[in-house]
Amino acid sequence: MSRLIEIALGIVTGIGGFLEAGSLATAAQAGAGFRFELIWAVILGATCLAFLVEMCGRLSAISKHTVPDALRERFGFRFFMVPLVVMQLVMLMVLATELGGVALALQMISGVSYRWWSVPVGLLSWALLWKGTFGLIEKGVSVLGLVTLAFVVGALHLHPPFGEVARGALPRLPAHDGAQYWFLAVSILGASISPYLFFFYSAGAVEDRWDVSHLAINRITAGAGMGFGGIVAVGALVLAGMVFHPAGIKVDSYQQLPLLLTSALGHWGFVLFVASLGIACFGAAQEIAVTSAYLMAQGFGWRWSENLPPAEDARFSLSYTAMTAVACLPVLAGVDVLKLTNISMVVSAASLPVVVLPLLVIMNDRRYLRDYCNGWVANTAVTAIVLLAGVLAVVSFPLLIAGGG
Amino acid sequence: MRSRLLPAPLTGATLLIGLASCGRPTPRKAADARDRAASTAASAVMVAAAWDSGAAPGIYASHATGEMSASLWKADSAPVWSALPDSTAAAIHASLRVLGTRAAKLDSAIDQEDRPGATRLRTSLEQRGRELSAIPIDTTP
Amino acid sequence: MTPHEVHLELLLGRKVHDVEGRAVGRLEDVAVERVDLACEVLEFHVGPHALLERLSLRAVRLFRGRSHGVRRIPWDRLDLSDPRRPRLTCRIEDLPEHPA
Amino acid sequence: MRDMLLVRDVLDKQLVDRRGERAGKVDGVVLIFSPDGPPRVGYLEVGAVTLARRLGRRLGSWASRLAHRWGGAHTESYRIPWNLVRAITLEVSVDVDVEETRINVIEDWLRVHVVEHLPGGRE
Repeated sequence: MSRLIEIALGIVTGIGGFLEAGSLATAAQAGAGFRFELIWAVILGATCLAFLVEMCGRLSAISKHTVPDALRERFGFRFFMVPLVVMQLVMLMVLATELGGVALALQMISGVSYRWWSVPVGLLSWALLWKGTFGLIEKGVSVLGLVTLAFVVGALHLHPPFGEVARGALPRLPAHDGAQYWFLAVSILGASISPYLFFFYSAGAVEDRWDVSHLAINRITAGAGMGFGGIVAVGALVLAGMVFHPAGIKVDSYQQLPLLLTSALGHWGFVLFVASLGIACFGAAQEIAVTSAYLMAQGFGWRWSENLPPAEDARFSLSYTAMTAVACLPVLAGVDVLKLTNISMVVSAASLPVVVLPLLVIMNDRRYLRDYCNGWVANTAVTAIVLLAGVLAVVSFPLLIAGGG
Repeated sequence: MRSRLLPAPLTGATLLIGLASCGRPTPRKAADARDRAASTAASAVMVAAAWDSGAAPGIYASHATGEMSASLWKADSAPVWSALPDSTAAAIHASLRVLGTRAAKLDSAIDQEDRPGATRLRTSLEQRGRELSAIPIDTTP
Repeated sequence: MTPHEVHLELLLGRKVHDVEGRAVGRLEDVAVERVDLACEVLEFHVGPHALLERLSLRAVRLFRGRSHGVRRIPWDRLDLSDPRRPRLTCRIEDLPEHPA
Repeated sequence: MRDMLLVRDVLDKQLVDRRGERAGKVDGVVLIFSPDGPPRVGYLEVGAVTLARRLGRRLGSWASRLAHRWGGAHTESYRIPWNLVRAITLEVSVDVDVEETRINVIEDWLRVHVVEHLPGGRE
């Protein structure tokens, strides 16, 4: 019985935790620019994420070690500095966009500029981490995150042409604006396969004291959670394809996004949109802040747990404190949140090989995984997708400039 | 392990800096900018419609249209139009100024709950936006 | 030679040369044996295969049989009096192929 | 036990103290060379100065100077003699109590000087 609840909660966490500022914005841009043509990228990203998240859970359940632990232990300190520095920078950018997302949601209902919301939002997020536990962050915020299912409801409400939507699930070459097309494809991959989720998930498995008996749960929650989560992003993409594309609207501001749901669901659409944006980004902000602390603590061997009072893991607690404080600054300075989102997603995709390729080495190490090492299918598929995302991302930096974002 | 390979983001950043220095206005970019401005005008129309139907609250709608008007004004002063023939550039500038003004007026109409006024401005904004995207730009080099 | 300390973590990745100045490879690992409460160095592992061995990459075993291409240097054949320049006390050819 | 490798099995591994507390990673391993017999493993080192030295000599000496000015001998890397090593699995268990060492000197300083001054930090 308790296992069933655990599975249900895991799936809910996957669904509720999938959508955040990056996946919402990139899905909306893709739908507005290319109607349903880029659905395949969302599906590819969600599939790859499911594989990777399953691996991280398996690593922690079997070895009781997290991904950063293993990166440091297996590759040594000098190598570890590379993913450490790269990931902290990526997470800082993504954290700023998430805080910006919450602040924008508050601006939409209050009329007070998002800049001034950055500090209260940062403080609230910090206070919840400071006083809360891992379960509160993982489960609590994710359950509320189910509100993002509104995008699926909205999409269904508009009666999309299902044949055309299904055709979008198959990759094909763009008919126009090739640069923009590939740029969005990379952004979607970067937004779906967020590297911070690997660290968060593997730390979670250790926080929740997983063991071999959790492998089945791990597989189900990774597959179903990320799968259903991907459907939320597809919902947002389909909505944009139906609302923005025919009107010739390109998404270049978060202010346009509530129109996705008001067109489908009227006043409730507006309420649900603001709630989705606010809650999803807030949840992601908490996960990213705590993950940045996990990465430090596990890489340097400090005592860590989100379940301990801050006095018992001072370095860990101060890590997420500092991270949240620094991430507030760009928002407070009034940075264009959507531009920051787009850049972060491409940088995130570019950083994938730095983390995922070493992770694959570890996933084949019998010292860590005993008889539960990766099979060749998982190895090949994930290597291919990650290299593809990495190469596309590096190529798309010029597109970012040429296409103006 | 000694990693001598430049990490991917670093390579990307180098490329980024290298490419940022060669961003000169071209007709292609001007056409993109024209489409973006038309898209902004269409968005303002949609926001106003959502407000009028009661779907979107006034606070949001006025803030959003205000921002969109500012972005239209900003587009008017962008250097990208210098790549176009003078007559085309003049037509676009004129169109952008009208759009910017109408969007700003739409913002205050929403602020003052002036529904008939907002509807009039919306219709005109929609029409002017369509006119903007119809201005021909020759992108063949 | 008086007793002196060498930091293993700083030896890592240093190029080893033999008495004639020829490169042997990079130092990647140190095989030890625990004797009661002490721990004695047996041999130094050098070269790209030693790196793969250290990362537990199974490819090593796939490509070369059991005693793969790790170059092993018995502890008494490596002069570490200058840890930045590890030197063999013999020629490469004189290293035992399969140390006991 | 023939197949123990210092880098693969000891360096950079998680240190766990007598009570099972995480006590840092093995940041350095000190080998002692003596005129008679093979070299032996002398100590495991834990500390930021050791880590900084691994990134480069200049960074190492800079970190060492900084540490001395800041906390004197307290901030030097802590050495655990090899004979206190109990078990080596994926982790290295040592027979010390981390609270009796200065491994956590930065942790403790931050707790007393920062965390306890923040609301809700004193529990």
